[in-house]
This record gives sequence, structure tokens and C-alpha cells, in this order.
Amino acid sequence: MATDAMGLPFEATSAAAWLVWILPFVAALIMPAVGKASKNLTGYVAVGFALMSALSAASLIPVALDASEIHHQISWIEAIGLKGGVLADPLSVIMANVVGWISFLIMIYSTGYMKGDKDITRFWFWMMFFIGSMQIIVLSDNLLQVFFGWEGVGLASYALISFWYRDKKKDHVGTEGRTVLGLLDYYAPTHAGMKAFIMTKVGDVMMIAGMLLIFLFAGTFGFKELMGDLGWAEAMSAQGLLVPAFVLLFGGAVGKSAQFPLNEWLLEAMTGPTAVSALIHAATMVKAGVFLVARIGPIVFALAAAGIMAEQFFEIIAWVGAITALLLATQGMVNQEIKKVLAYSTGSQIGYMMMALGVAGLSHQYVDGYTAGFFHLISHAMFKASLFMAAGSLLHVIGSRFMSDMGGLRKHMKKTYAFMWAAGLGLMGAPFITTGFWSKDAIFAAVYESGSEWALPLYSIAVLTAVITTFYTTRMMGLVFFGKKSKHIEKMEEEGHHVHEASLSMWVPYGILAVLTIGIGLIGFSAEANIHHMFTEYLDHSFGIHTEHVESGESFLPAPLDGLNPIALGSSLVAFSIGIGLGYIFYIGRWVDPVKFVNSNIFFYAIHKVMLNRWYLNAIIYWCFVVAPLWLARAVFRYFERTAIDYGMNDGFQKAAGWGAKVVQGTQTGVTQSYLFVFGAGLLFVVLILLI
Amino acid sequence: MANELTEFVLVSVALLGIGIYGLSVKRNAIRMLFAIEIVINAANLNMVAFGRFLPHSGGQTLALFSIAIAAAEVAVGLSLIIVAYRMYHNIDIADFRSLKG
Amino acid sequence: MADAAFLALSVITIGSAIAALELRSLVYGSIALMGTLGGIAGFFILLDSPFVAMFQLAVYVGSIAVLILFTVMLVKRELIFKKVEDKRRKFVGIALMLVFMVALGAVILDSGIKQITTDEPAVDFREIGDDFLTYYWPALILMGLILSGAVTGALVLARRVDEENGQRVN
Amino acid sequence: MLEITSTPLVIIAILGVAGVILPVINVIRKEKGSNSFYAVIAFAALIISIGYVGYQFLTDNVLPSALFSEDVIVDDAFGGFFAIAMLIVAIFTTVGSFNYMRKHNYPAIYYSLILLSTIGMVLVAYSTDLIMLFVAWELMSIPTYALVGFIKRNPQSNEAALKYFLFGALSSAIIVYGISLTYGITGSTNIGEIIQGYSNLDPGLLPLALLSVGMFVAGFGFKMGLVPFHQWLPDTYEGSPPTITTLLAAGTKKAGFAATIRIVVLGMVVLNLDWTLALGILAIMTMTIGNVAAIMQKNLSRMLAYSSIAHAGYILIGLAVSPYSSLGLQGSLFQILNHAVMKGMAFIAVAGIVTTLAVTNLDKLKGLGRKMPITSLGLVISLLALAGVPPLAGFWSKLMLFGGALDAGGALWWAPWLAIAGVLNSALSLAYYGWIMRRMYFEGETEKRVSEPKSVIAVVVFSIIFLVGFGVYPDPIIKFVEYATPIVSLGLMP
Repeated sequence: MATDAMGLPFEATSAAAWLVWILPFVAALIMPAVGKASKNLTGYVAVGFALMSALSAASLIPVALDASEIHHQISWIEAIGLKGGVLADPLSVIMANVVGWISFLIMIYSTGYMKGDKDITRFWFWMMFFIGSMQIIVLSDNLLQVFFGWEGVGLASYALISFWYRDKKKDHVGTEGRTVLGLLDYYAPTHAGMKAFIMTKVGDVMMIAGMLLIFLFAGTFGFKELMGDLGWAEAMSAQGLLVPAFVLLFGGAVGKSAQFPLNEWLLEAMTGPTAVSALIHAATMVKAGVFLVARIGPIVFALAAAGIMAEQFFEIIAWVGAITALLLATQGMVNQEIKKVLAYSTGSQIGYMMMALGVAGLSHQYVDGYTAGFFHLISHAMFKASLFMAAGSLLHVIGSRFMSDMGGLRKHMKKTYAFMWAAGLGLMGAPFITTGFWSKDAIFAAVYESGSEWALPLYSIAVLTAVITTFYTTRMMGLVFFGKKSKHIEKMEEEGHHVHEASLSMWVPYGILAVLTIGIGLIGFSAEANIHHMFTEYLDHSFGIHTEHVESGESFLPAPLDGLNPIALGSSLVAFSIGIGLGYIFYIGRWVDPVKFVNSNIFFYAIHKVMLNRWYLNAIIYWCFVVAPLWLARAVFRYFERTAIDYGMNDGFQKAAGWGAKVVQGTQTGVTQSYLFVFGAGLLFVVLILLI
Repeated sequence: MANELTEFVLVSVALLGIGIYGLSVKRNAIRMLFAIEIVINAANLNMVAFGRFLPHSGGQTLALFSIAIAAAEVAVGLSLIIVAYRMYHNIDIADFRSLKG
Repeated sequence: MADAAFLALSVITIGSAIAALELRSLVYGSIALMGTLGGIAGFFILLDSPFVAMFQLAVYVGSIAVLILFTVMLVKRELIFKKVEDKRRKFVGIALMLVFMVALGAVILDSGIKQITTDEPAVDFREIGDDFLTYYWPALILMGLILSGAVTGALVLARRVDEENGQRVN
Repeated sequence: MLEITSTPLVIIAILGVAGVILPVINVIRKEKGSNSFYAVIAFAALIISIGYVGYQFLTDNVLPSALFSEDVIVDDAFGGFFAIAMLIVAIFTTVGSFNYMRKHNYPAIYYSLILLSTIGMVLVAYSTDLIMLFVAWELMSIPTYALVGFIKRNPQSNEAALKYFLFGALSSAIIVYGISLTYGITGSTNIGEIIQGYSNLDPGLLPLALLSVGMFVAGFGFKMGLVPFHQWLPDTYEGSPPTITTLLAAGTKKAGFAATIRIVVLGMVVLNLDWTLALGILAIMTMTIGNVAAIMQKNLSRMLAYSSIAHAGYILIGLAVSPYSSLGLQGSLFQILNHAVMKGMAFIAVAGIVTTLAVTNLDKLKGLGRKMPITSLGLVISLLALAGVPPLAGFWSKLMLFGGALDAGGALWWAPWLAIAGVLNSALSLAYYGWIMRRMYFEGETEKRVSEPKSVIAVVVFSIIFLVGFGVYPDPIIKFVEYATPIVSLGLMP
């Protein structure tokens, strides 16, 4: 039953944990009725319920500060001893607040962004459904319930990506007519939704397989119960199934968080409304994978203390994260669509978080990497949501998704300009003033200090990615706000449309987040120290992972920075300077024309081409898993169902005997005799396999 | 008994084979019905033969049920054939293949 | 060893089964089928099951075969004598038949079935009646339902009334 | 001894009387009288029957499962479970026909045949004697031959019926053959005695036992739609009246499983043969071919038909691993109940679409979500449940099936592969389910809403409540399944 560590009245606190995810579902359920009454009302209802849900999450904060937990269970499926419940511990409380408050802000933004859409009720329904499902993932106390939320967010994501299902041209992503390896690089919303659904489903299938494996050995899905008796892990380890099971679970995270090699759906997910991209494909749902790894990582790490080693699990996570971070960052450098650049950046930054959570398990100080990854999750959620919403208002105003159609906007959209710089600096990791800097620096330090054999290569990748990140963020800012006005804008102005700032309900939310990025950044170091402290206690309490108190030796750094790793700090500064310098040369100062630069050298040209074509990964996936199987299905259909059975028996002979065209036009199947023949042969076949 | 069980069973297997041959080769619906009758009779023969050698009354009982059921089956089957004949003026099963794929 | 009666019956049964399928005319085919069914009845007598044999004659030869014969006569003349066949299908079918017989025959000969012999007297057919009334009575009820279902179903299907105007008039 | 109040006998009495009386009323009223009049009689009979089954369960008059009896039928939980599933399907069919049969002749006979076939389906599950089982099997089959061909003016209906009839007749002959072999080597037709006979079997007779298993698998496999005995199925499902397709897909197919569990699984466990591998191979073939063929279909009924072939494969997983994992067989039973509701609702929805729009071609279903919102919602929910998306009831049964396969992995090296094949196939099936959903919601422009048949709405609403309700809180049904599942495992047989 419930553990009431806090001394608060038990009903109140645990009820708040339940309400966090139940309220959004209530809102979703009443939404059709509200929509019938009045379409204008739907927005207020959604915002109101999002606020209530966020407030419930906020009421749980004391739990996190105490590093205690609320665990409340109800019986769910007694037949197999399964219980449902909520588990509010520091990890989930922080996450629930991030999700709750960011979604509240995005809901406000959406009231402006989606104004006048005739399918608005559907939009709110799925948004609320999404928030509820996401909070289930966060607050569940067992894997199965997590999986329910997991599927719920998948469904909502599918429905919202294809929200504009009429597939109008302006809702596509990609450039019309461009092909990669013979396949169009141009996606309609419905196609994109389908792609996301199927690609994440691959991960889901792996996840459920992993869950089932663990359940068969442990007899439970609960996180707390898994930590209770470790006999299951020993048994699994003895059969060599422990690492595979957890890697399968991680497969689910790979799919949902768009990590390599299941990363490609995230880019096309940008066909959805920008509010959706901000909420689902930047701030929350894609973080579900990171959250899952943060949930199960300590369990795996704690097993090591019991002598059950599963290092490969962490190595795989670290490498998947590193590869994704670099791969997607490079593609972000060359893309022309503002939302896609941000999407690449999202995947890349999540790669960072994975890397941190991975190296955490490879080092002795688990809490360092753990804190770094999670802190980066929080800061990324803020600045990326802000950037996306800002990009959404650009799209709203300009009416085009291409950055080449923007340019010189800094005078017209001053607020957006300022906020985008603030959030963009967060993404770049501008030293000392942004949350992005502190979290990224913590990741660098964690990787560097992990003492793993992979530390050096991972560290190089991390730094290289940081350079690229800074570069493409500067590039984005340069293309959008600097230089001359594009022809598109000039044409708009001729037609009498004026470029103006977006409405209040739109700029306020991203303004708040941008200000927070800087504001928390200013106290960033102590914020991180607080989280670090919280997690140290949490890991110790819940998983028995002790952290040795390393005395920070004589640091030559000045007092406020005491305890930072000087090498990480140094490389962070260098990476930032190189990236922003290069970006300034090409895109803000415009001293060198990037097009000429790329074309000047066959080497640059080739690299540019590969990056633009998404490393050919997307095309290869399509060839292998879509085009080829369709061929195969057609072939099976044509040659097995239609021909093999009947051709040999019927038409083949008649053709050979030259009985003419009559036979050819007579279609092949539907002939009962062949069916009966197969029946007889099948009977023989069954008897045969029985006798063998 | 003058004859061995094996012999009866072998005759029954032969009839079963002939019946399956008829079903997978013949195109005339009525002839396919013949083939089905042959298969059912093969099974009945088997049943009664086993029943005699056990000896046990169940074999004959099942044979009786089976014969009666075959009569019912054939009645429905023939009426279906008659409907088909009225529609197509043809009873060639291999020509009835609008459903396929 | 098999006696003469058995051999003769086997030849009649299997021969007329083949004839029923292979004879060009459907009418002769159905007469040959009656031969098969009669042959089976003969086997039943050899197996000391006169009651089943009588039932077989009454139901099969008496009604089913006649029913088929009538249907045969209902359809057009050309169809009765037309025999379209795909030769290739036929060869494959014969191959299947032979494989079937050989495989099943081998299984049966290989098994211990040969040892099953009996010297006990045959079951008295009164026992069958007993069985019907004490043990199998639910099956008998179902049998009645089957017949009623089959008859109504067959009648509805075979009816010609208001076929043309299509819609049912309420 | 059989009590006169035992469930199967009462069901025979209620449904049998109603089934026989309907044509008589028809004759007395000189073939006048509306469709709904007969439908209400049939519906009432079915409701009373299902009520009686429930009453028997609640008053604990039902024996636990896996008891063999001295009689030809036994009133046990296993039979009761199937009785509930079949009666739900029959109710779906009857309710769905309220609307569908308005345009067709002879409603009285139609409902009478449905009732008779339902008796057969229910009694198959209750039988503990091979002869009884065979007779019940035929009572189930013969009326459906007539029902499939019921629309006499429609050539496709007739073609479907002929194909179905030829297959059915052959397979019932094969079943008799299998029964005769089993009877020959054990000396009885009572399943309990057969199991006794098997447990001290002369090793020389083993091949015959295997032969009879093969014949049972082929004969029942025809109804279940196992590859390679499946080929009639898509044709028949497409051609027959969609309401009757409901009865075939959701009802008679499940009776095939009931028979297989009673005979093959219960009976052959004692033999300790490797028949499980054969079922495993068939399961994989069935799943894969069903799903691959479904991808290319252009017709909704046909696509659903292939999908139900695939589902037979999933259900067979549980049967294949049953001697080593009770979870698998429980999953099979749960999946059978789920599939009855899911496919039942899907085909009733198709019937609704056919009666209002007269199309089943997928290309013509564009924008169905706006034309017929409730029907479409039902179709979507049933497709998602078929794919096993949580939180719908289909998720739990698949979870149990695959879990059972993994669970049996300790004893059967190939069992985990069944789970892997099943999971891959589920993922594959999403492709074509998604295709249908996309057609319904994401295509087409401005469709006007048309009025949907009330009977279809009733079925859809019931099914959605069932699927979502038991998806969120499956506990009662899992308990029921546990209670109804016979204990099949090596060493536990008499």
C-alpha cells in the first residue's frame, strides 16, 4: 500500500499524483461535447485543464525536494498479480512538472496559433489525450502501465502529425520534386503520420518483447518490485538474457526518441501544426525514451553492486546517443526548412542526453552522468519549445517553411528576434549565462571523467557536435533575421501583407521560456548542484547506489566555478567560439558566400550532398523496408496465390498446348479444384510433419 | 472372421484416395458430389470395420449418424447446385471463379 | 486371407467408384455410384452389421442416389455428356491420389493393426438401439434438428417462387 | 447422469424450439410478416439462452473445466465459456440482420437456420464424445451452407456457398475418418475413455494415432482457416452476406478451436507426441500468409478475411504450447472471445456499410469517417484491437499468447520463435489496418453524413464498451478465462 514518507495526509498527495494524468483525459473526453456547444470554448477548457494538471504536478514538488517518494497502488489485474499505481519520486516529479508546465504554455500558444481552424475540437482532443498519456508514462510505477501511455502518445502523435490530412502543398515537408536514390524527398502529412507510427512501432514491439522477458523471470512489471528481490536478474544473467532484455527495452526508447537507426520519422513529423512539433516532437514525447532510460538505468546499475554485470547495456546507449548526436547535427547544418533544422537539432540533443545516461553507467559516479543527462533534458525542453514556438510564429507570419523565404526580419519582429537569440544561445550553450551551457558542460565533464575505455572517442564526438550545433544555430539566426529581405517577403509586401509581430498569446509563452533559459542559466551552476544533490540522495535511497564524496582538489578555477572540470569547460568554450565564429563569417557577416564555398571544392560538395541527402539513411530504409517488401508482397501475390497453384495445374499446360488466348484472359484463381487439391496435399503435409 | 481388419482398411484408404482425386480433378459439380459420397463411404466402412473387430457398437452408431448426415448434406449441396444451374445454366465449378485474389 | 466374396466386393466397389468419376455420361456415372454404395453395403454385411447395411441401402441407394439421378436429369442434356477436363490437372490429381494411397497404406501396414483380430461374436443390433436411447440421445435430438435445418434450407434454396421480381413484398 | 436442467440441454431446448417454430409460423402466416417480427423471436431466444448460461455460472451449477464425463455432453466451464462467446456472436448476427434482411426474402428461415447453427456451435464446445461432437459439428455446418448461399440472386453468394460446401463436405468426411481411426485404436468414442485408451496404447499403433491427429487438424483446420486449408475462406467471406460472414468468422471458426482443444489438445497430451511442433509450424504459416496476403487486398471483407486467417495463427500459438504453458492456452481462449467480438463487430460494420452505401471496395470508402462516424469509429476500434494496441482487450490476449510462447521456451526450443513471429506479424498487420483507417479519415473531401442503421450502432456500442472496458480493466475476464481453461499439461492427465 501507499508509503507516506512525508507526513502529509496520504489521500491528498497521492490523489494529486493521480490527478496529474487523469485531468487531461477528462478534458479529452468532454472535448467533443464542449466543441459541439461552442468552438471558442474548447481552447479555454484545454488551457484550464492543462493548468490544473500542471498545478497538481507542482504540488508534488516537496516530494522531490525531500528526495522521498509517494507510491500508491490499486489492484488492476489480480489474476496475474498485476497492480496499477503512481510512483512520484524526484525523477518523475521533475519530469511531470517539465511536461505539465511546458504543455500549459504551449496550450496558451495554441489558442493563438490554431485560431479559426475548423477542426479545432479534434486538435484539442488529441492534445489533451497526449498530455494525459505522457503523464502516465512519467508517473507510472510499472512497465506495463508505461507501455499503455507509450502507445497513447504514439497514437496522439500519429493523429496530430497527420492533423492536416487534406495534404495541402503548404503542409508538406521537403522540397517538391527532389529525389534521393530515386525516392521522393517530399512528404505529405498523412504519409508522415504513417511513417512515424510504423517506425516507432518497431521500437514498441522491441520494448514489449523486453518487458515480457523481464516479466517471465521477475513475475512483475513494477519498478519498485524489480528492486526488491534480484533473483530474477541472476536467473536471466545465467541464461544470457539480461542484457538482451534491457537492450530490447531500450529499443522502445530508440524508437520514441528518434535515435539512430529509427531517427528518420522525426523529420517528417514536422508536417504537424507547429504547436504539436513544439510539444510532442521537441519538449515532451521524444523525451519519453530518455525518461525510460533514466527509469531503468539505475536498476541495471544497481545490479552491478549485486555482482550482475550488464555493462554492454550502457555502452550501447552511449554509442547510440553519440552517433545520433553527430549524425543529425551534421544534417542540420545544410537544411533549408526552419522546422526541420530544429528537428534535427532535437534528435541530436537527445543523443547527448542518451550519451550522458550511457556513460553514467560506465563510470563509478553514476549520479554525475545521470544528473547531466537529466539536467540537459530540462534545459533542452525549455529552449527547444521556445525555439519551435518562435519558428511557428515565423511560419505563421511569412507563410513559408523555407528559411530562404525569410531574411532580414530583425527589424520587423523585434520580440521574436530577441527571444530566439536567447533560446538559440541556450541551444548553442553560450557560456555562463544559459542553462544549455551548464547542462552541456556537465555532460562533457561526465563523459570525460567516466574513466571508461570509450571516454575519449565519445568525448571527441561530443565536442565536435557542440561545434556543429553552435554553427547551425548561428546559421539559422543569420538566414532568418539578417541579410536582405527575400523575394518572397518583398512579394508579400507588394501584395499588401505586412510583416508584423505575432499576437500576444503567441509570443508570451515563448518569451517566458526564453527568459527562463537565460534566467536559470545565470544561476545555472547552483541549480545543477541542487539537482545533483537531490539525485544523489534519490539514487542512494531507492537503489542503494552510493556516491563517494570526492573532495574537489585544488582547483585553479575561481570560486563560483569551483568543482567544474577545467578541460570540459575549456573545450566547451572553444567549441562555442569556433561554431559561432564560422556561423558569423558565413551567415551574419556574410563575408563568404556559403554556396560558392561549398561548390569550390569537390570534397565539400560531396559532404554537403551526403548531408543534404540525410546520409542516404532515409532512402535506404525506404528501399529495404517499404519498396522491396511491396515488391515481394506483389510477387508473392502474383506468383504464389495466383500462379504457382494454378499455373502449373491449369493455364501453364493449356498455354503450352497452345490452347490460345481464351485461357490467358480467364483469370487464374478462384478455382475450387486447386483449392481442394491443396487441401489434400496439406493433409499429407500435416501427416508428414507429424510422423517425422 | 474370415477377413482381416487390414484388408477393409486398405479398401477404405483406396476409396479415400479416389474421392480426393475426384474432388481435385473433376469440374462437374455433380461429379464432385459423387466424390464426396465416396469419401464419406470410405470413412463409414472404416468405422464399421473397426467396430466389428473391437467389437463395439459405437462404430455402427457413428456409421448410422454419418449416413443420415450425408443425406442432409447432399440435399443442401444439390439445392445449391440447382441455384447455380438456374443462374449460369452451367455446373462447371472451375468456371465459378469471380471470387479470387 | 480374404475370401472370394470380399475380393468380388472390393473389385465392384473400387471399380464402380472409378467408373462413377470417369464415365462420360453423368447418368451412367450415378448408376455406377449406386454400385459403389451397394458394394459398401455388401461390406457391411460381411462385417456382420446388417442393420447398417439396410440403412445404407435405404438411405443411400434408395434416396441419395435417386436424388442425384433426378438432379442429373434436371440439367441440360449437353451438360450430362460434356466432360471437360484439364489433362495436366488430372495427372497431378492422379499423382496425389497415388501418393495418398501409398503413404496412408504404408502407415497402416506398418502399424500394429494387423494384430487386431477377434473371435467374439458381432454386436447385436439391439445394443445399438440401447445406445441410442441411453447414451446418444442428445445426439439424436441434434440429428433431428440437422434434418429439419437441411430440409428448410434446401427447400428455400431450390424454390423458384418470386425469384424474378426480386424484392420481397411485405 | 445428465440433469435435465444442465446448460447444453436447456440451450438445445430453447434454441431448438425457436428454430423449428420459426418456419412453422412462417407457413401459418402464409409467408407474410415482417423481418423484425422473426428477428425479435430469434433475439429473445438467444438472450434467454445467454441469460441461462450466466445464471448457471452465477449459481455455481457449472463443473470446472477439463472434466470428462460418462455422457456425450458435459456442463463444464469450458463449454460455458464458448457458449457465451458463440451466443454473443449469434446475437450480433441477429441484431445486425434487423436491417440487412429487410431487403431479402424468407427472413423466418434465415433466422431459424442461424439459431440451429448456433446450437451446433455451442454443443461442439460441450461435447465429450466424438460422435456427439461430429453431429454438433454438422448441425453447425449444414445450415451455414444454406445461409452463405441465401442471396439467390447474387452469383457471388452462390459461388461462395458452393466452395464452402465442397470444402465442408470433404472436411467432415475427413473428420469421420479421423474419428474412426481414433475409435479403432482406443475402442471408444468417449473422450475420457479415449484418453484412458491412449495412456496404455500399444506402441505399434502410434502411427495410426498420429494419422488421426493429422486428420483432425485438417478437418477442423478447414473451419479455423489454417493454412493450407484456408483457401475457401477469403472467397466465401467475400461472397456471402456480411451478416453471415460474421457468423462464420466469429462463430464457426471458434467452434473449430473448441473442437481442437477438446480432441487434439486434451486427447493427445497423454500420448506425449511431438504434435506440438506440427501445430507450431501451421501457426507460423497461417499468420504469415494471412497477413502478407491481406496487404494487397482491395476489398474490405476480403482483407478482414485474410486478417482472420492470420488471427487463427495467433490463437494456434496457445494450442501449440499448451502442454508446457497454461498461460498460452488461457491466452488462446481470451483471444477467441476477443476475436469473436472484434471480428463480429467489424463484419457487422461492413454489413451496415453494404446496406447503406452498397460498397465494400476500399477505394470507395474514402471519407467514411465523416459519412458514417459511428460505424467508422467501431471499425477503427476493432482494427486497433485486432492489432493489439493497448488499452484495448486485444492487447491482453496477445500479451498472454506471446508470454505463453516465451514461457514454454524452457521446454520447447522453438516456442520463443512463435512469439517472435507473432510480434512481427502484429507489426505487419498494422500496415493494412492503418491503410483502412487512412482511407476512412484522411481521404475524401466533403462527405455528407448519412443515417446509420440503428442495429449496427447497437452492436458497435456494445463492442466498444466491451473492448475498451476489458482493455482498461481485464481482471474479471482473465479470471473467467483461467477458470474456463482446462488444465492441460503433461503428467496431469488421468
